[in-house]
Amino acid sequence: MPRIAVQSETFDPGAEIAALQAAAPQAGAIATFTGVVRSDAAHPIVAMTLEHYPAMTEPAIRRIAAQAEQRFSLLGCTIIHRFGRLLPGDPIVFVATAASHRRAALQATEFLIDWLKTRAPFWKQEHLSDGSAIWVAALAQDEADADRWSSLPPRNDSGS
Amino acid sequence: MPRIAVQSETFDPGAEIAALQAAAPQAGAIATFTGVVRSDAAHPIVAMTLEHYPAMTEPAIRRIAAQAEQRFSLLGCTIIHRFGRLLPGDPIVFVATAASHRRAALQATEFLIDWLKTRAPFWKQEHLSDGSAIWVAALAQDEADADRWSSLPPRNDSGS
Amino acid sequence: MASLRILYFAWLRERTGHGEEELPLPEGVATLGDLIAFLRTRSAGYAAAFADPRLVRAAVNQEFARPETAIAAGDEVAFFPPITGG
Amino acid sequence: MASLRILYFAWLRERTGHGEEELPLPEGVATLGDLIAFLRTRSAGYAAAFADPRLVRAAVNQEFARPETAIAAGDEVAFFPPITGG
Repeated sequence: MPRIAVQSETFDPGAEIAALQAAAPQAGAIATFTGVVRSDAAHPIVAMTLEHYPAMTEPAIRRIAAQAEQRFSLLGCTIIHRFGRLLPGDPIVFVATAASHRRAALQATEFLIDWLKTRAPFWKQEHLSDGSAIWVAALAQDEADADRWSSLPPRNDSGS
Repeated sequence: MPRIAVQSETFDPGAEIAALQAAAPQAGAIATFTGVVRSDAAHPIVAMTLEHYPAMTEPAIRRIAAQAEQRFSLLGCTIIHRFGRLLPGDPIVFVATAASHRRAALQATEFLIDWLKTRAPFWKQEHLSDGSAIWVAALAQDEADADRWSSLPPRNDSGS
Repeated sequence: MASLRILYFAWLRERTGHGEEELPLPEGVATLGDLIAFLRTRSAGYAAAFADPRLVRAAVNQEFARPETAIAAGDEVAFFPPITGG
Repeated sequence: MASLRILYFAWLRERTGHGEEELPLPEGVATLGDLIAFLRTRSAGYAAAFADPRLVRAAVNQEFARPETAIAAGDEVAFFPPITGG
């Protein structure tokens, strides 16, 4: 049973890893991905607001998590996605997967974050230092990254 | 500067993620992998002992970490590998990478764990319930997984 | 449930001036494409929101939908830009 | 530093009965392959350790090495099974 959370509060990756491992004591491999709000000299922002579609978000994430659990034979999986106002350095999204072997955990994590980028109904608005705000445009590359999972067979695995 | 630790003590993935993020505040993506000692009904073990080659281990890991930082444009990287006696459920190995975008962090993590499986001088001995101990045989698949990195060009990335 | 519930997100919300609204199913509207054509006629803001259909995505009853997707009274229809999650 | 330092790991340590030893560079030994051939003659345990060369890996001065790798007095040579790290 995946753990899914859509929340404005922050989260603790370490506590999430420990909880996932406790829920999947047979796991030999745990992979995680944490997405963080970026601000750098080339593109400075003061904050970011994430808007989402509450009635759709959690059910859609729950469906893809169940699909990933089956496709990659996961022993467990955690997905957290934040909404609301976030600052540079704040974590936005977290994916963790537990599997018998490393390849399944790593591939499932990549599959899930690719999906979240393009299919989880969130929209990012960046707040700039001059007080303006711009909606982030979607990247064609992200769409392509998500699409490649529908044509690729799962890779075989051995070892952990 | 990668953080490398070869130690008998356990480690805290959450604290390691926080330290990596603090050291790489520009990162938009942090990926991790944790390997855990497995024991299941099909292959029950009571403990595992990891032997290693101290004079070679840490320099070799340091070299591959530097190579990964350059190849995947990492903003930071942490590798921890334990030795000594471990119990089922204990973490053995930890890889964390920080990058601007998700693909670089995920690929670097996979590259590093594939390398550690086959090139970091560690040997696992499993202790069974009848008191016997067996040295784990290397998997041809692991060798192949490590080798594929020498022929693959790094994949291009955009988005985080 | 004789009406549509329509939700707008991100810059579609800003351009239409609505986060959500209830609307009787307009006469002659059987698909999402029909609904978009109707909405564009309502005001300059709606016309601006739907000016470039390549930038508009939609869901009907919380499932991604296409212009040919059928809609009926009682449905929840959402319009939004391409997703930028994760 | 006129001698070799030789290390044995995992089941090579168990079969040879040594974790490490110092050894004068044997006459006629110029490569790792020569050294293995020499070691196999030392005892039944050494012969067993090196019985199947496909299962033995080696490093010279902490770098992975092959049978044709040259060795000289002062080198640290390590023998071990294929790696099972991670």
